[in-house]
Amino acid sequence: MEQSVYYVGMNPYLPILLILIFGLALGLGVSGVSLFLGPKKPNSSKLEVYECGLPVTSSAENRFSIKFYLTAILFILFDIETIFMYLWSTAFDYLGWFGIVEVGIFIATLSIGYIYVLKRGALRWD
Amino acid sequence: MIEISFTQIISTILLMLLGIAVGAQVAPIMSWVERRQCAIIQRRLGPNRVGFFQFRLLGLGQPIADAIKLLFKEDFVPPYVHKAFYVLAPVVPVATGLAVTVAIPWGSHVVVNNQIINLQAVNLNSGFLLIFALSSLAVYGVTLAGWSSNNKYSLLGGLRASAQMVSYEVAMGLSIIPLVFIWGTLDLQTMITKQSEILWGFLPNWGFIHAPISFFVFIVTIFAETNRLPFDLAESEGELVAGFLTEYGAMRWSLFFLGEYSMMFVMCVLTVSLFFGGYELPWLSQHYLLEILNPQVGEVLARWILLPLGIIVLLTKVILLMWIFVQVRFTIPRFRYDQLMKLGWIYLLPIALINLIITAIVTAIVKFH
Amino acid sequence: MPSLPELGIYFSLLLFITGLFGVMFRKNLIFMMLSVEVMLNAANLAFISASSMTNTIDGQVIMFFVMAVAACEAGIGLALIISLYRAKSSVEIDDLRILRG
Amino acid sequence: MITQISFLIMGVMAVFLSALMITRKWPVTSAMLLIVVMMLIAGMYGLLGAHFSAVAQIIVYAGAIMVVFVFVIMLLNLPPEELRYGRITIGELLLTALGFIVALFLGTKVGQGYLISNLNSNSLINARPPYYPASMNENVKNVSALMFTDYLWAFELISFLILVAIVGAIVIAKKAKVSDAKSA
Repeated sequence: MEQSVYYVGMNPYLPILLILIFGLALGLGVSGVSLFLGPKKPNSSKLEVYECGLPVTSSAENRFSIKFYLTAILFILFDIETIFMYLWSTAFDYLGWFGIVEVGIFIATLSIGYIYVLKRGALRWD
Repeated sequence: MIEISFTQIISTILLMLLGIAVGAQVAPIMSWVERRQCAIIQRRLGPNRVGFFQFRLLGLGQPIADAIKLLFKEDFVPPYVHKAFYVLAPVVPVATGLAVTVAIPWGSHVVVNNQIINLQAVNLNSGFLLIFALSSLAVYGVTLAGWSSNNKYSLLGGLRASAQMVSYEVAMGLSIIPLVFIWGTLDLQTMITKQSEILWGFLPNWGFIHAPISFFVFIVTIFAETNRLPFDLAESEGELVAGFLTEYGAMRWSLFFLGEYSMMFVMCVLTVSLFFGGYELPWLSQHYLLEILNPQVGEVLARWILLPLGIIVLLTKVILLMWIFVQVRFTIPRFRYDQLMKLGWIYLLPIALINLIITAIVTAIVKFH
Repeated sequence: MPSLPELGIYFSLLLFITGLFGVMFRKNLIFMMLSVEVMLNAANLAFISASSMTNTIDGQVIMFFVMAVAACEAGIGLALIISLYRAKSSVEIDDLRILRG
Repeated sequence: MITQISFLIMGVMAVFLSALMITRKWPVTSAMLLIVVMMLIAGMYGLLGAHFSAVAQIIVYAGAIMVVFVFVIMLLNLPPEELRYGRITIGELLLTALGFIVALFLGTKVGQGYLISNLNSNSLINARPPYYPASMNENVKNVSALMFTDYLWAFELISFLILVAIVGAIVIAKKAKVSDAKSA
């Protein structure tokens, strides 16, 4: 007898939501407990910025390098490529050779961009 | 006809709690394992004093003693930090580290009052991509910690660590794609049942045999993703005075490591499930064992016997892999930052792409002719 | 109780309006970029609700293209903001008055 | 019933947090609020049956685009912007009113009727209604089967778009460095 009744558990996304909230509670609760239990003896040297003993020279953020930003933007663009590849890989059997040629063109175009990145030395960190 | 069955709900909650319990236990046990392992390599003893009453227990009491000590240390919030984000930063790795444990495939399925209970807390249609999604969120814990401590060292450490985690995520994503079209699904459990067959007569049909290059690329990216040595430049003493963790004190400091170890554990489970046949014994597949047990014991009880066996097999494989993690930590020196970024972008990414194209063509030839 | 996809369309409408107000009433370029991201997300939500409502999956396919466009736009937009910040050391729109007539 | 209630909660939270995000002073606070909004929207996609888009939304939006925003905010160390809601010009008011009306038209029943009537649903494989458990309906396979056959040209054009974005980002970033040398 084909099982006409289809048993459905709770929504698959609920455990993730519950654990994220549990993580929040654990994180705040534990640091709260240690705040409550720990001794409170602030003294001036403890409250200064930690510069391994050197006097604090200037505020934290004034000079920066463009490299961090460039890595992050190239990460997005190659991440989009990864997502489209995952999409193709699940329907690999259905699409067959046609899909391979199609994604081949996709990869070729993006590797031109990647070669340009190498040539311009955008990711050289020295 | 759709019916809400409470056995399914209770079993999902139980699996979720199992995931959290195992994920949260990894941090203390691994801290003990690492100190013992480091000691053995350097021909000394490592923690073996702390135990309960007069039993030494090989120093297994050490992590518990550390946890209590961390709780009682003075935990103060320095005045110059951005308070809201300083307190919130450790929550991100803990939440993502524990949330990832829902995707662990503990076994295939069990029958409870004639309903099939899937032994994976969350069985999404997008399969193991949930692990990548949550691990890509872990970057914010590092960035927030670095920025909110308002200190030159921690800001630079935080930016460096997040740039490193970000750039290795691309290679991680690309390296797994060959496996998806070899097995044809994103779902870990169907992958594992396919890996339990026999390949060419004697070999177990493991993913490692089908795509060895993507295994090596994936292992390297896992080291970088969880900031493990030789990639833990952001927290290294020599470089940036403990990097983004400079301003963090007792319990908040250890919360970062709780999340990091739990993420490392789940990444090891993922590697084992993708490449080494998860909860299946190499030659004794659960299907074969079921055929033996079925006549004696009946299908329902047989599956209940196979459940602990599957979990033990999975955990032994993961413990072996984590032992390699710790062994690598104490043998390979730390990378310089530009070498690290060059390895991520200029070496791993092309290898992953070329490996993907070759495997695509080979699988197409095998599958379609 | 309206069906799920219909609720989705109402929420995408509200999100779009919030994003629109964000773009209109903020002077800082970064905030405007964030609000544009909210508007793009609202458009994506409308696509997915429509695909769920008509039980087809064209909406979900279009959503990936919108996501790719949003990613490129965010990247290039922030590149411009950085070079603007270097030139004028401020990201307020009122300071961009060089080309005014 | 539970999915409807949780969808409602997620939607209300998303709208409230994005409204909160617009009125913040510190840019980092609004970036973090936006990350939470994007995760809530990913949850809404999941409830609507689009499981792969939910994961893709978290990986691309919350995990990649927002990283660039957070990097730029932290690198530039932007000061908190005092909320000077300047005088609203007549043009802005009219524009808002127009935008509001158009959005309302789309949202109402008439709009939806218009939306559905000319949607040609010739897609190859229909998705199951969302309340089936995720593993039952082959959502990811349907989406990619449709994308690589019907929407083939859009997919190829996306690769050119990304190529343009790569070249553009590097050229602009390099120019920012050069101008830095001049002004230093």
